[in-house]
Amino acid sequence: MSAFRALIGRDLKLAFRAGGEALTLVLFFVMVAVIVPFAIGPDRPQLTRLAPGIVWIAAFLSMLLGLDRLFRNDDEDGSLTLLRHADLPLEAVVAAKVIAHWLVTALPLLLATPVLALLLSMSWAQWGQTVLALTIGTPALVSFGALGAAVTVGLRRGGLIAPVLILPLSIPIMIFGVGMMDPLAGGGATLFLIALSLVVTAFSPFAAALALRVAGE
Amino acid sequence: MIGEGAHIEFIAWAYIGVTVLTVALVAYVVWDSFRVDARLKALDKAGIRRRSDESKR
Amino acid sequence: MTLASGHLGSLGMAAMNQPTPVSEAFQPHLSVSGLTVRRGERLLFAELTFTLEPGGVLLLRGPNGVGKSTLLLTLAGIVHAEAGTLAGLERTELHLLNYQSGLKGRLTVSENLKFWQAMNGANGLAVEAALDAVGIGGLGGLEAGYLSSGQLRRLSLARLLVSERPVWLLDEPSAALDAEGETLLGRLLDAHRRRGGIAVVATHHDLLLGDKAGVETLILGGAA
Amino acid sequence: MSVDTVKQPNWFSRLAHPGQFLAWSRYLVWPLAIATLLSFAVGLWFAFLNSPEDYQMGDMVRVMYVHVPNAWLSQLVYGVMAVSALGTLVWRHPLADVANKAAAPLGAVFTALALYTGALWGRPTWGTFWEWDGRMTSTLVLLLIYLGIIALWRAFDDQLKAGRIIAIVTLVGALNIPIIKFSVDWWNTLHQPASVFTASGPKMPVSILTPLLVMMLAFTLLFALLQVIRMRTEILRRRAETLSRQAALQGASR
Repeated sequence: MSAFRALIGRDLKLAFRAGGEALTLVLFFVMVAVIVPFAIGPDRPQLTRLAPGIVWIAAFLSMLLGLDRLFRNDDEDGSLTLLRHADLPLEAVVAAKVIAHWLVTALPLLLATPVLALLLSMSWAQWGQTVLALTIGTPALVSFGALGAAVTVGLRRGGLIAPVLILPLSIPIMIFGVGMMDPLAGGGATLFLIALSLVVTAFSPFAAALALRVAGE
Repeated sequence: MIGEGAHIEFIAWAYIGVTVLTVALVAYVVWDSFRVDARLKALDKAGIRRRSDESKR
Repeated sequence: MTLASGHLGSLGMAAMNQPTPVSEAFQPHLSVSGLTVRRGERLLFAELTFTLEPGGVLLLRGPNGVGKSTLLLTLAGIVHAEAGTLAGLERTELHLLNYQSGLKGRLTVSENLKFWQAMNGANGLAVEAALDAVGIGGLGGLEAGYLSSGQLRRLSLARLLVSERPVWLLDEPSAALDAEGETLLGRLLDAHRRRGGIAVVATHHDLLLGDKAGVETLILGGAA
Repeated sequence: MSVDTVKQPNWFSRLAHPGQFLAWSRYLVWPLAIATLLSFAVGLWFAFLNSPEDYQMGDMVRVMYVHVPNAWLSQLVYGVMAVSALGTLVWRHPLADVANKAAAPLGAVFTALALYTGALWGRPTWGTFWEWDGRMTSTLVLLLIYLGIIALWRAFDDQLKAGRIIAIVTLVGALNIPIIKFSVDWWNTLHQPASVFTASGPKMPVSILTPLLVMMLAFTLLFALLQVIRMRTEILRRRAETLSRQAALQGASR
């Protein structure tokens, strides 16, 4: 267990020292929301209506942007090979890295949502639900991301292909995440999203570890 | 029998599109196959062949 | 070079002469039989067989591109062997040291070492003691990015000391080391063998080992 | 080079060995081609000349004869890819990743055709080319998955490694497709009252069912034919690449 914590700790330390990558992601997240009103007009009721979808799209894009750093650095400096001999199985290594990645890339987005709520004239209730939906859904997004990053870790152009692979798979997360805001079907969507997120988060370290093993060969 | 229905153009376009794309797919597959054959033949002519080649030409 | 140059044929090897009496720290028996590894369609080696007793060292020699690193990666369980059995090579029983250091430039020297100690098990030297042992004792607080490549290599060696494991797989361990570093490497290997440890070392340099008993050499691609 | 020394334990792995596959599949190509052509001829004759209009869909039923087979193939091909992915991962079978690579573009084309004919069917029926209907939408997502897999195949240099990694992606996709289908259906019912696409079922009259089944057979045979040719091509391509690499290596050491 201490090895698990040490790995998370190292990744967090590296993220903080690497010169604010997390901040850049937050900035991108906010910028997407800033740009939307220019595209669809500043009509406040319309913005309110579209806000949950906009926030989800912004979160989606930010997650994709940060994906490449998940395994690539560790692959390039050989850490990934050496981690194969750690006391932890590779699946646990992947799980630890996914948790660290969530803390670095998804948690800051959650903290930045009030800004988006303000810009898109969301109500407090709507904001609360968005935060809840993102909290449930982002672990699944990061897990799919880990899979995409693991599959493309050996590719120079991997940063481009991983999003293309992940996006179709992530559609259900988007559907249920935004569906949670629906006054009629919100309850069902919440349950589906929780179930989906649990399954994906539990399953993806195994698939990603398998992909990393193959990529290491 | 096919009649002079109101939607004849949609039916026509459906079959034309399917035919064009299918024929293009078949053509691509066959062309690819010939290309690889030619490449193997060229290698063979250059004296490069598998030692345990079961298909003797 | 012919295509079959990587082909080794059958090669039986056992440590014939007993190495120096060993303490009972660990008693690994590494045994490899019928190992066949292919890279793509290219056969690197076929039916490779050898065993190593506690305290034994196997030196891998041969020209570049012959598969020394691949053999080490196969022993490390990273490259898949097409055939053959590997015994005594548990994932958590071995250390791999190759040209990739697994060290992070933005972490300090001792942070790096502490991390690998946490990952591989803290059953060896303490971090400070290990840094002293490889001769970079004063540098613990420095970011690893500022180390020279020789110092980085010493830090990598320290990784092997903080977590004790019976099998060392070393790929060109003396690369970037100065003369004093090579002596140090020999001393570390000797100490490792005295505790009963085993090492497989791919190298072009002669290792400065105190005791040559139990040292075997395997020449790959010798047919060329 | 002592290539084929590994013992072949049973008839299946003997038949499925790439060299053996090349030998016996050669005799499959022409019979399959002829059977494909014949069934297309029969199917088209039925479709245009020997089938009535549907009492609901009118002449538009004739679009179904090309739409349904492609929709069926879009899923069958993914099934073939998923099975070969298992073959790659579980048995490390050398033919399995060849099968996956050969099938991916075929599946993408059939899926695109299913969408195209679906859109042409939808224009007179729904009044629009594209409806975010559950079936259309999940077929579109399937097309995206196919395209992603093709992109991944093209990105790798080492085709053996690619085969195993893409097998993982294929299987994850296979597990996800039902979830995507379910979520899209759910989303669809959320946004519109009821699905329009409930016609065509087992209650179809024989006069429509016959051409439909013949056309499905014809397209399936076409897929089988193209799959065999592509697998042969892929094996030969890998052989050619190995040979030229070996030649380069020999040239370097001379």
